[in-house]
Amino acid sequence: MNEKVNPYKPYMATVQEAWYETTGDRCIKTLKVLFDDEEVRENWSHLPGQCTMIGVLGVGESMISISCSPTEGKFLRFSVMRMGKVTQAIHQLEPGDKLTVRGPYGNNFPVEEWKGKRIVTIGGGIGQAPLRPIIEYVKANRSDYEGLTVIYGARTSADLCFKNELKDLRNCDGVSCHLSIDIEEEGWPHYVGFVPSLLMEVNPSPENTIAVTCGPPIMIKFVLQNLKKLNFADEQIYTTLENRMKCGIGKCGRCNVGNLYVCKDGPVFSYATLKNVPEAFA
Amino acid sequence: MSEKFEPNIVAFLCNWCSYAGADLAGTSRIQYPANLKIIRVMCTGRVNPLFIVNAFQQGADGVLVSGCHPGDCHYMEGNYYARRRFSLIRELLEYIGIDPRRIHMSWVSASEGAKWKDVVEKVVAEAREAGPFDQFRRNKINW
Amino acid sequence: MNSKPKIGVYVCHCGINISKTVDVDAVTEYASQLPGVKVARNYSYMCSDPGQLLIKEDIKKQGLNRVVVASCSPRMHELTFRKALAEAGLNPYYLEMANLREQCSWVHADREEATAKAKKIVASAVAKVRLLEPLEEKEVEVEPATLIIGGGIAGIQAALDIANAGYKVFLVEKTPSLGGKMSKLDKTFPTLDCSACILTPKMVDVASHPNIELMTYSQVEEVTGYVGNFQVKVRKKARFVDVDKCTGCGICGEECRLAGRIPNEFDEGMGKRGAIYLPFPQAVPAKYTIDPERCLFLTRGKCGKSPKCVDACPAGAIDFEQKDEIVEFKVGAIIVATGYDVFDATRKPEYGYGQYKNVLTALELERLVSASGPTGGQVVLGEGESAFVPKEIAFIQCVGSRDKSVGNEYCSRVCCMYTAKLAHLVKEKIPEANVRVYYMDVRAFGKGFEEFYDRVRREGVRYIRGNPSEAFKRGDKLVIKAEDTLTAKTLEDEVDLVVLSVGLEPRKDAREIIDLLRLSQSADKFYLEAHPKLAPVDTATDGVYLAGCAQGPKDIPDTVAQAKGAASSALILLSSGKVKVQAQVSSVDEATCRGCGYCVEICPYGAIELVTVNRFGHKVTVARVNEALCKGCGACAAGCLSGSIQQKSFKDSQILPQIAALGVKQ
Amino acid sequence: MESLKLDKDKLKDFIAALDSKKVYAPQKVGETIKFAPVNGDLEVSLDFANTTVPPKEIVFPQTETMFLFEQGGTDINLTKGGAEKVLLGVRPCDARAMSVVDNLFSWDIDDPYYLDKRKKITLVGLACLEPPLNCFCPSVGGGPASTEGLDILMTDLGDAYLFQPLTPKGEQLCQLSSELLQPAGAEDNARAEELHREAEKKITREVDIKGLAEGLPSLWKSEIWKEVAEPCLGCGICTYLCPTCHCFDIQDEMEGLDGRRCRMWDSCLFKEYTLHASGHNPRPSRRERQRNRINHKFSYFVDKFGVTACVGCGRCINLCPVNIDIVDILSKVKEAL
Amino acid sequence: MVDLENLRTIAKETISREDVKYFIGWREGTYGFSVSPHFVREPAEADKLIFSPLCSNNLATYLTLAEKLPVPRGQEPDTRKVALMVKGCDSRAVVQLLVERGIEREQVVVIGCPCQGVIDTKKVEQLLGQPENVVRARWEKGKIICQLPDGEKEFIKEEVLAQKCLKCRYPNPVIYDILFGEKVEPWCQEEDFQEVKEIEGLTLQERWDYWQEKFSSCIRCYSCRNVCPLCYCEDCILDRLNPTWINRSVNISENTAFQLSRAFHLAGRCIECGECERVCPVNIPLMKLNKKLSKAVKEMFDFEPGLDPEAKPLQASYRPDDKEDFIL
Ligand SMILES: Cc1cc2nc3c(=O)[nH]c(=O)nc-3n(C[C@H](O)[C@H](O)[C@H](O)COP(=O)(O)OP(=O)(O)OC[C@H]3O[C@@H](n4cnc5c(N)ncnc54)[C@H](O)[C@@H]3O)c2cc1C
Ligand SMILES: Cc1cc2nc3c(=O)[nH]c(=O)nc-3n(C[C@H](O)[C@H](O)[C@H](O)COP(=O)(O)OP(=O)(O)OC[C@H]3O[C@@H](n4cnc5c(N)ncnc54)[C@H](O)[C@@H]3O)c2cc1C
Ligand code: SF4
Ligand code: SF4
Ligand code: SF4
Ligand code: SF4
Ligand code: SF4
Ligand code: SF4
Repeated sequence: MNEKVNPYKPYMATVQEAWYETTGDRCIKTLKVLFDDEEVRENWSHLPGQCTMIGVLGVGESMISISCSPTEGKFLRFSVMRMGKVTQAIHQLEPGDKLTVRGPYGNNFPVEEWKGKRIVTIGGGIGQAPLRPIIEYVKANRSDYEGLTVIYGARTSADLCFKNELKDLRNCDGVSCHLSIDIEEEGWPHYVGFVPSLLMEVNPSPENTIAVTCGPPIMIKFVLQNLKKLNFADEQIYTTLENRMKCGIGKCGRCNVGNLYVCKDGPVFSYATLKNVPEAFA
Repeated sequence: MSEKFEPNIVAFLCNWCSYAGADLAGTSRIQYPANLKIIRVMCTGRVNPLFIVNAFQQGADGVLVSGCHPGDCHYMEGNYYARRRFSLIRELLEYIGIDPRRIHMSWVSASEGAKWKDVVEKVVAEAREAGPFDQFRRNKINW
Repeated sequence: MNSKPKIGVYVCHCGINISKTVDVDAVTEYASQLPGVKVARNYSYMCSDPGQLLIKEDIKKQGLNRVVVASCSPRMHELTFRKALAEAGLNPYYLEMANLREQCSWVHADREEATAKAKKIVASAVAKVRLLEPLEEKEVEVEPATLIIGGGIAGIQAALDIANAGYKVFLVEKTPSLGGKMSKLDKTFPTLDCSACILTPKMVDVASHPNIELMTYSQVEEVTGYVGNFQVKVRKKARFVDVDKCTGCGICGEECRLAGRIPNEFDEGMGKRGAIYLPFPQAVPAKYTIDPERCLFLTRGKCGKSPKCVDACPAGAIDFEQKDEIVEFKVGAIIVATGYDVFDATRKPEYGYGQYKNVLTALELERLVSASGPTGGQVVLGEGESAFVPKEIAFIQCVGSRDKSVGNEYCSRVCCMYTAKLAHLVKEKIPEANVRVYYMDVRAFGKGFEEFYDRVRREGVRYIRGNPSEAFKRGDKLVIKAEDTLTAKTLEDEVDLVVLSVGLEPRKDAREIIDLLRLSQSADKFYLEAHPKLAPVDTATDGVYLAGCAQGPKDIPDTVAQAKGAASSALILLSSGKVKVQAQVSSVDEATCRGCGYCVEICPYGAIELVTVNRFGHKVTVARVNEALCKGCGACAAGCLSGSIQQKSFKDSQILPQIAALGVKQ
Repeated sequence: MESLKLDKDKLKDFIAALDSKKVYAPQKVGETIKFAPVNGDLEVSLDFANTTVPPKEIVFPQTETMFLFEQGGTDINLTKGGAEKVLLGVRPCDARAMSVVDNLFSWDIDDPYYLDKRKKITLVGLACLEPPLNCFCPSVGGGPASTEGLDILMTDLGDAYLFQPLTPKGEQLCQLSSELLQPAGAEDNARAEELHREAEKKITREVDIKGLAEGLPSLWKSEIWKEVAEPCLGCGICTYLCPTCHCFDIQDEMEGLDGRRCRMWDSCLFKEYTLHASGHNPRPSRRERQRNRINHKFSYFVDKFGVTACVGCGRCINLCPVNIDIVDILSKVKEAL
Repeated sequence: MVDLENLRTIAKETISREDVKYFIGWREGTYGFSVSPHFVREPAEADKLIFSPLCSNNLATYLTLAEKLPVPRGQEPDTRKVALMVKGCDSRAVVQLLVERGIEREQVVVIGCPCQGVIDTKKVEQLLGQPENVVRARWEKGKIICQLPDGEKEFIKEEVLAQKCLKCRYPNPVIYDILFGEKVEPWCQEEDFQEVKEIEGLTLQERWDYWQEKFSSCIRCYSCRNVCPLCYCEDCILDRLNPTWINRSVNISENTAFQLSRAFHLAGRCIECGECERVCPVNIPLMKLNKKLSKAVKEMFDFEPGLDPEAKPLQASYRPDDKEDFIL
């Protein structure tokens, strides 16, 4: 067997930096990692929206979105919510520790196609992770896009990811950022309520705009409804799906929604595609 | 095999009687074979019979569960439950062909350091007679 | 929170106790290779201050978050090291001990084998410690009261001490009077002071102490709850005498139709009493009691025309309607001072006790020599015509002690001395008597004991080393057959009186207390202390302490000393006001629990109940643990088929890796 | 290459002549019939109806180690490829199933584990002259003498087997034992064809699957799924033992410090299959799972690869403990369309 | 004779009750001897119900099998009763479920069906081959009559009855709300555990070899567990990965551990309906394991599960004088 072509064989990588974005039971930790092998590092390329299987030998692998844009440098960033066995092990990693990475998998947000347009990202909770690369990409190629609107919410202010970066966003030209939390908190200057309502509040115009949303299934459902109310066309709406997956390369079976494999045909889907798949919003 | 076979025995001891008894054997400097390794639980009642199955799968050649004499359980009844569970798993294991000389239970009180030695010697001797038990081991990871 | 395990492994030399047989360097080296181990060290005495400091420093400087101490038994030092962890700011339950001393170096001589085993023990501890979770030690309030069971000298002393410290005491005595065995003794060795003279004032103090609630002729029926919060139920048996009215005048006793017809327990059956009686003149409380098994009125429903006692009592205290009374109260601590039984000499039939009148037990002789005894202190045998004063008197020691054949391997500790005492007293009363003592060894270890023994010998008491094989009757005389092991001569010794120095035994009703308080017994069947040296008054049940002969044979000074020890242990608990409850309790994963209730059935403490919860809109039944009641035995965890209930620090997920570590062949 | 003939009593010699390769044939192992290596002294018989465990397990083992590693290590040691194998007596449906599954394991990214074994395997088929009761291969594009996926098709002519080499691999195999194989006559071929036709006629179960691929999604909300799923135990026999089912799980297993990553069969009828770590399950009940099973086989797979992921072997019907009958389901679906 | 009309009437009446969700019985299968569980929600569906010697399935499984899907906010779960038909052995499962609180008594309407034994289709197929068309069968005068395409065939019970039925001591339901049909005279008084004794008679090595061969075929589909009415854990330890009791990989060691664990979990609980053995696709004689434990439980603790809804579960009780001759 030719070792090079075995798609199940991961690359070894090392954690460079690691920090907690949020606290609590289902806390989120961000890892900045670098491949051990120079060659892999050089040959690696990904686009916003793509994912990798990251893992810890002896524990297993999890599909995790790459939460950085290729424009940021030769490293990878992952923001991982602690859910179960594997993510728990990932959370235990500290700078210098090894993890395995294979990928990149899946399609990407067509950020190149979107050039010339305004982008609205609508995120909830850990769902901001796959959206972050878009933001970074647009920031890096600011002149190519008409503008960027970031809408992001979480249960409490402590559950918001990338807080400092979001603050900095306000200083960028043509970029607006709207934050929300679900429950009232002392000293919170921004919106209180659910993300779909914040979206209505922000009321982005569909004109020459692409809306991208990612978050818990229930949030996505209402965001989509509201986008339709705001007259976004199906083709203007993008989202990502997360289904359980094992192989990441369209073999193991479990991630399908209807006849689509999330790992290959997704995770990025336009609403135009998804609305015909009954299982997608089951 | 040229080397003498040394059985590997996993023992589950309750904190109050048998573990204390084994400690007493220690303080009394009573010598016994080193084949047996102890896992301390608070009460034999804690010993899930599937621990025994698991121990064999992990590579034990023999298993011992030891606790307080009936009526002396620190928690009153734990050893009674343990005894009932043990008797069932023992029957089952023997039925599928696992040598009963590998599966033991004993009552050793905190004051029976000497008895502890006897128990260990017996358990080790019987497991030695029964020979190595590799047939049930978890699949080796072969390089 | 869920940080990467950084384990420190500390291998102790224990002087040379461990390092002599276990290659501690090799074990340390091995441990350092185990997954998750950041630091592995060895040190001469881990439990010493510098040893503990080593751990604390590493926790602080190296960021350790788990600790394995490979030293002695966790039963010895687990608390020590938990404390060290806590002092360094780490949760104390992140500790696992590997027992390399009691269960390895001390029991194996072969260095190679012991080292190999030590490695496995350490590997198993490391496998477990990695998965341990921080536990919270909760505290509960302590009820500022103590229950003392048994009103012998031990119970009396403990009660007085605690009461004097200002805490409430409930003293429960089974018989109608306080006093226990000591009240039966005449004089006490080695000082020969009068037993009653020193005991009676104490008994009176107890009865009148405002902090002591004395319940004689009573029995503890039920104890539930846990340290600091015991719920006690006591049955006060009906005396059929209203104690508030009874003045103790004794007229009823004299008038009773059965007066002088019932053997008196207090006089070991040698004296007689009536069905209504006071056990002995100095009894406390000085209240009469009707023996329900003998009283004609109570057994047959009729006592002449009308019960004589009723007619006689000037205070009108007799009350045949009286019923047992149940009283309930809460206490924080319990002291068990239930004393002992003397050995039943009929179990050594070769000495003819029970068969020949002239064979007595020492306790019977105590009553005979006592001025308050059945003979008013005269040592006379037989009654009326045949009464005579014995001249040839032999004591046989170690009857029922140090004797495998009756199952008592222990020494009763008091017999040598009370024999000497009684020999002396007999000599005092019958100066012409020839007194000899058959003995195996004379153990005169206490303060003033050897001197006393010397004195008695000087007084002419002959000591013959040899254990008589039998005593039989020949004519009027008793013949003792023995071998003098010093001269290797067999001899037959004709005597008038044989006194058996019976040993001390656990009480026949010891089981009652075991079941009540979940105590254990040691090999000699006396109640087991938590540790023979370091916790001699504590028991395995938190908040329950031992005093006096209930724990093992001892003389009065030792009894009193221990009673004071038990009292102080109880006082420590009471005065601290709070007690930590078990942290290693069970808890239920409500998401997987199927509500079968197996655990509820299993839990010996009734700590689990089934509750209804909402699971995605459905009402489902699941188990829930009351942590204050859970004692952390884990019986529930092994019985739960779906593994939904787990005992903290002994979870399946923590034990299975231990098994794996032990299974792997090296 | 022309057809050949092998005297039945020479079967053993024929197998012996293939020495270098491992020959697998249906055998009774315990109480089960499955493909197992032909061991020298074992009496070979091809008289079994189809095996309980399909030969897919030879190319797609139930548990397969993918690579080995050491805890804390950085070396990943891929498992070595397997040996060449010959499967003797494969039924045409099972052979077709392999070519169906080939699609999956080679689309977009090749699956090296499967393909390595697949390439090293020669399939010697045996036409089903007495098709068992629940076969419906013709309905799904096969037949009792279908040659798809086979390297050689054997037909039992009574005293001899007719060998029809179908691929270069098959021809090569025949050459290995050329002295045992006689050229077949025209009448032998004709007889075989006759037998094949007769066999096909013996198949009684059928279902018309035309239009299913497009139609099935429209029945998304149909009550059929509830009806199917209600008695279903969710046991997964129907998928584990289906020759075309190919889902797998990946797990790491440790023994001391040694670890392996392996994959093992999985089934879309298990609740854990799609269960998210959050507890959310996109297919929360057996209804959705059965719906996925049928849709996957008869619609999604067709969309993606142009073939139905069912070859009509009837195993799922035979083995389902509660008589969930795929032909019956399809007929109901058809009716509802 | 089984009065199907009566059965269907009972079913219709039951299903018409407001407090009944559905009625579970049996219907004819799609081929040969097959039979399928039948869920009746509408009175019309009741006409498909049958009760015959082919009705092997223990329907009590369905009491706990239905998924409890999240109830949308504002809605109430359907907590109406489930009516189900039970044979003697099945009824013991209901009792045991009551003991283990798998169900509440008021959640079920038990239609007790005295049973004269069901057919082991493997046995009858061996005698007859597998017929294409649906076969009907009935009890008649202590015999079993199969209605085959080419006429009727009569069997004496011993030829075709399932093993579990040959030794059945409880052909009459031990619990029911409605009794369908007449009680039958039990034909077996005492379980002699013959098959178990045969294995016990082998040497250790022979036993080991015997079971290893059987266990090696196991494909770990867990059908035996899924079909078991008493395996209703929300999250079975055999599936669980944290902690892992049984590795997912299928090999002889894991298979053996799996088999032992499953059998042990059913000690003192297995009511011997034989479903696990019936469904096993690779024909592992699982009942010989279960029976061994039944025997042990009977001999050591004089206990039989599934007879008394008030009984204490065997594994959650003890007697101070439990046998302990094995203690060192
Ligand atoms: C395309 C994609 C992108 C994702 N991106 C992120 C991300 O950026 N950050 C993040 O925190 N999470 C992300 N997830 C979810 C993440 O994969 C799961 O939370 C994680 O696998 C849980 O695994 P576990 O082992 O900790 O839980 P366990 O329950 O112990 O895992 C069991 C198995 O189920 C799989 N699994 C469980 N839940 C999910 C799920 N929701 N989705 C997919 N697989 C699952 C795991 O791979 C694992 O093998 C993404 C998932 C997908 C499909
Ligand atoms: C013959 C003889 C001579 C001795 N001479 C001496 C001597 O000279 N000097 C000396 O130091 N020692 C002597 N001893 C030893 C001495 O008797 C003991 O040391 C002492 O009595 C121990 O006291 P105690 O309180 O522990 O037990 P006990 O005196 O036995 O008191 C126990 C009390 O608890 C009560 N009780 C028991 N069970 C219960 C229950 N369940 N509920 C309520 N109450 C209960 C009993 O009724 C009794 O009143 C002698 C012993 C004997 C046998
Ligand atoms: S035994 Fe286990 S499943 Fe049963 S009620 Fe207790 S915790 Fe729940
Ligand atoms: S651990 Fe023991 S005391 Fe605690 S709940 Fe379980 S059975 Fe009861
Ligand atoms: S075999 Fe039958 S019961 Fe089992 S999962 Fe398949 S359809 Fe359901
Ligand atoms: S779905 Fe059923 S009939 Fe079709 S190939 Fe699979 S097992 Fe055979
Ligand atoms: S049904 Fe048979 S094959 Fe399936 S897991 Fe059970 S024993 Fe194994
Ligand atoms: S095998 Fe055990 S854990 Fe699994 S479902 Fe059955 S009883 Fe529950």
